[in-house]
Amino acid sequence: MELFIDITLLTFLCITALAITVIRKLFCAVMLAGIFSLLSACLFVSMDAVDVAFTEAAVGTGIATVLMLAALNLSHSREKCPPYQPLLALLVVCTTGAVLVYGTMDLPAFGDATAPIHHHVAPRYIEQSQQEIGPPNFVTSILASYRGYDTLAETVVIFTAGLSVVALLGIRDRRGGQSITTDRSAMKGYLVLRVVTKLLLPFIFLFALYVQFHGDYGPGGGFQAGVIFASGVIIHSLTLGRDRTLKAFPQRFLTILATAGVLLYGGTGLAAMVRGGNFLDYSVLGATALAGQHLGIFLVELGVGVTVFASMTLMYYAFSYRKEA
Amino acid sequence: MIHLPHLAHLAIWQVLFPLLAAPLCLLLRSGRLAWLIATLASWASLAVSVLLLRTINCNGPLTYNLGGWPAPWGITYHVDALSAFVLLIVSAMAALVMPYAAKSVSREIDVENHRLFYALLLICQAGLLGIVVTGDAFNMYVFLELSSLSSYALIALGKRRRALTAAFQYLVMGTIGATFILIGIGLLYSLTGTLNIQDLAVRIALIPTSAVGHRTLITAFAFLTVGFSLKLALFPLHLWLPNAYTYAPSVVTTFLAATATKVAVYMLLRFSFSILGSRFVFEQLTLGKIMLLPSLAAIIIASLVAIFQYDIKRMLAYSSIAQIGYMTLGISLNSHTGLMAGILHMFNHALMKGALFMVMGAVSYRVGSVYLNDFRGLGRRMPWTMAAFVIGGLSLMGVPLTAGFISKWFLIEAALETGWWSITAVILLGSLLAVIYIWRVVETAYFNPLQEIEDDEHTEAPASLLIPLWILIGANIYFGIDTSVPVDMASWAASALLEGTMR
Amino acid sequence: MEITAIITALCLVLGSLLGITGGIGVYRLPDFFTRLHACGITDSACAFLILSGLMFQTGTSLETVKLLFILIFLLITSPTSTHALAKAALNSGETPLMEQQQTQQKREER
Amino acid sequence: MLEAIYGASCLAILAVMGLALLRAVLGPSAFDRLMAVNMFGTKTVLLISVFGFLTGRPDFLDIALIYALVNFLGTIAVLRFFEGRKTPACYDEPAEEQKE
Amino acid sequence: MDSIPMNVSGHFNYWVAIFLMMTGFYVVISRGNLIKKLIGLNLFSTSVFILYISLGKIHGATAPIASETFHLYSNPLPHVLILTAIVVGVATTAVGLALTARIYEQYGTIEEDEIRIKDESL
Repeated sequence: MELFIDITLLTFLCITALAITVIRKLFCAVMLAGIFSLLSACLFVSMDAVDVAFTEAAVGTGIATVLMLAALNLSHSREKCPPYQPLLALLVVCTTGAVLVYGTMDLPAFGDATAPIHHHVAPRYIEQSQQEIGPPNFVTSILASYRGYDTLAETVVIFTAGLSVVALLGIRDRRGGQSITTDRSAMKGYLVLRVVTKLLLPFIFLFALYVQFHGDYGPGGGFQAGVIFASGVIIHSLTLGRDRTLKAFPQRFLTILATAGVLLYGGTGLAAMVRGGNFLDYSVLGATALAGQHLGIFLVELGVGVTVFASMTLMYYAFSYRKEA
Repeated sequence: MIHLPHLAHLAIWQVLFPLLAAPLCLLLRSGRLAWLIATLASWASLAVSVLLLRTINCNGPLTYNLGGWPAPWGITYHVDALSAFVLLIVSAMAALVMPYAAKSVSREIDVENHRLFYALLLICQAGLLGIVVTGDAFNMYVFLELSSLSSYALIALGKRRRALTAAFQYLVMGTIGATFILIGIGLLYSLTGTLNIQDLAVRIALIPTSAVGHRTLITAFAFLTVGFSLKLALFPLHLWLPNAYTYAPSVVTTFLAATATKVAVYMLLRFSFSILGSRFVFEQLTLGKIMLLPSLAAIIIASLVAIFQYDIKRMLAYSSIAQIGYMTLGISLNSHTGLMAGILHMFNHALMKGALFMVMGAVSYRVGSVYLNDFRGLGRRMPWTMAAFVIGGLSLMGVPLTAGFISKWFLIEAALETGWWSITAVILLGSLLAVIYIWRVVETAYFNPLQEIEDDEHTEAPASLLIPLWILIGANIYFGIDTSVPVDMASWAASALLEGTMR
Repeated sequence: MEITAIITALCLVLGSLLGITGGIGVYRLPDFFTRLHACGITDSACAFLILSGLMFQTGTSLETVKLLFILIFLLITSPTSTHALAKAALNSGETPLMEQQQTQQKREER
Repeated sequence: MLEAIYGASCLAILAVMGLALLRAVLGPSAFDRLMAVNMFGTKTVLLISVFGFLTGRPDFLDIALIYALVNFLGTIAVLRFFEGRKTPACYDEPAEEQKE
Repeated sequence: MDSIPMNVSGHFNYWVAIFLMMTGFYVVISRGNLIKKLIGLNLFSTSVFILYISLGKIHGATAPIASETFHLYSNPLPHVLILTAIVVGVATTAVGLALTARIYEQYGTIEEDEIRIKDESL
């Protein structure tokens, strides 16, 4: 049964990918890309990667699509016919693909439990992480502790993206004397949508908090929570007008928040050094190693969540304010 | 001297200084303060890298377990001779570029972006340092992306609109390269179940290989090589480089030209020697022969193209591609001398290209642009700047008593060892072509009549631009005369690499 | 077999059938508004049946609450988006097939 | 018994997803695609929920919840960014289509 | 369904992932539209993620979250790596889109060949 679902999803993915190559309307290509990432997220679930699916759905389908639409809104929405037949490209792609297929010949079969990948490093994570670190979600343990440094870099990556987008597009608060009610960006004609949004927003934020603090036990964690929080803010801005949102979450505040998140993560690592451990060694933070790990992971996830939320929202602001700037 | 808790943490401080200074830059209200923080952080980072080099000289390679988790399970930092050497190059360049940036950035970047600019520059530096210092393959990928992402934005901050398209082109090609690297790492991981570089080396050696070699291993290596070649702008994959270097702000060009490609070369060396082992790479996969042709083509074609450029920054960018050809040529000769020459050239090229691009920054600070015509009469107006250009140019050509000579010398020696006269001829031809393109600028600057009236605007560049520039020029001369330090380092790093272990 | 299992099975089967009906409708019907009606009506009903069917299997636990939240969320957002979609389509000049036919008829009568 | 029902539901939902995907690929108008995407999203939520029960781990319903949220966000975003634009952005232009 | 022999299903996942990757790669290098290129990059990297996750899957295993009823878990390490990679991917996309928006403002087009013509006409 699982195999069948797997194959069906892969087929759908192929159809979507081919449609994306053929279709000329960028608007539709973006929507199909959204479907593609939704489908791949389903595939991740069927291949047991629930955390990845969570992130892919929130990021690939949610944020990336919104950003693409916003960018499309700032430019053309139709692709020109390529002036030449891209035969060379086809050749390059076929060669690369052939090399890769050749490379998979010696790979262990899909789902093979005896593959080397499952036998060297991974078993320790599964067998000992609960004694060494605590959370039942192994992914959280690895992400925040065993490979916590990668996650610090990841946080800085998203922070950098936020900075870059702001540096490139700039955010100008044009509110000035204008009152909020004249904001044209609000979806005035959609009363139902506006009411529903107001109704749902508290629950979205609540859900974000749940994901943030429940990440130890189920799928989720700081990154996903940050994205959900940002989605909430984006929904708010889309329906109720961006000036109102900007008033609730000013740019300066978000910048400080993004910075604070990175510094919180780095600071947790430094605190471990002050207490005599290595960088990011949370064990020394608490009375016992487990308590220390717990505290460390909590702080670190909080830092990730805050930075991701602030950076994503800043990026969205930058795109949303560009048009009339 | 900065107070460090104890020497054991040196490796992590190397990256932490710039990485954590970057968010601090944003918190400050003024660009000046951000610059101060950035400069201090880069100097601290330089101090750390010097200390690291000394520590490794005395005690051998250094390992640092991040998060306290031992090697295959956690991420470790591993610093050996080669990485310490590259770390020194990167952090020294950053430490020189930061003071230089103060004036140049105020002229070239909008005021409201100053803080962001310094933050991005610091992140770029942290990314490059992180690549070099880490002992974990995936961590290397993450830091690679960190440095690339910030460099895309930095390039796009250039004044002209073509900076945007250049940055976009770099973004697309860089991301393709990074994805190839990701595929390569994934395949290696699937074969061994580990991501730690030393552990990878051990476990790959255990894989039973048939007569044709292990297919997955070969594919992984092919993808890694293509990915790194994209990042280091090896000849047919160099298309992103000229535009990116031409249209980026001067400071960014200086920093990236002196460091980014070197770090890509470092990654190539690390993967092919430390993980796969020189015997496998050269004897089974014949990397030497594969790399030889693009390297030679890069030296000749890129130098030829450079001769016909009127934008001098673009000319130097093409010259960079040619110089990268020298580095990969050294690697592809597959001998101790060749490898050493390649590593040495990384260092020397950073010195000379850093200096030359700093000259471009100084000229564009005073004149506004760096077309060949703008150089007319500059020999008299900006004597110090142009003198620096001449010396840097001599070093680029490989004239004796400059740093460039030393690496070319070893390169020729390595070529002679293999007995291929044609390679020697190509190296000499490359130098000859360098003479031509440098001479065009020198001729315009010194022998063409002055432009119209001499106004006050066009005088010597300010001291804050000249001092870092002349430090680099001094280094070019010093390391051309007293060669012992870099040559010893390079030789040590090369023998460590050839032994296939991370000593 | 337990009664809850039977209820679950019934709900799921019904829901799936409704879903397929909607899918066929979306694929086969002639114009946007007819397709939208196929999608809009079945979407909510199908989601309601399937999710409440699943709820019978979880007893009283966190999962029930989550399912309930998903259900409420879908029941609110799905009609909202359908409504907004129809409105946007109408605003931007898409005319329902029936209206087109009516105008055509009038033109013919004239 | 229930396993089979879960499996059958999964299949049915997959079939609907396939039909919606076809509609999204075929168009013809942007609103058709948008509707199809929206429907696709809802069905994904259901698929994930049922799949959780099929594999015996229903504790991953959070994912279904976020799919629902993201779906809503996507629809609003599309509407918002294209409400101002009249036909050109959203519709097939037959004349141009033929040119290609 | 598990009766399908292993050698058929053994590499199927990898190959489809490779096909998807190559579709994305093809879009990147053959299309001149900047946004289309970014969509292609997204496809490319998402398909690489699928390959990674396929490598980590074990038949009959469950998601790597400890539970009393299950004892065989899929490999969590690729999941962690891909989480990081997803973030990197979205960051790159965002920067690329910002560049695209700026390019459109400056050039009035996002087609590569038209941009080239406008640059040369200067």
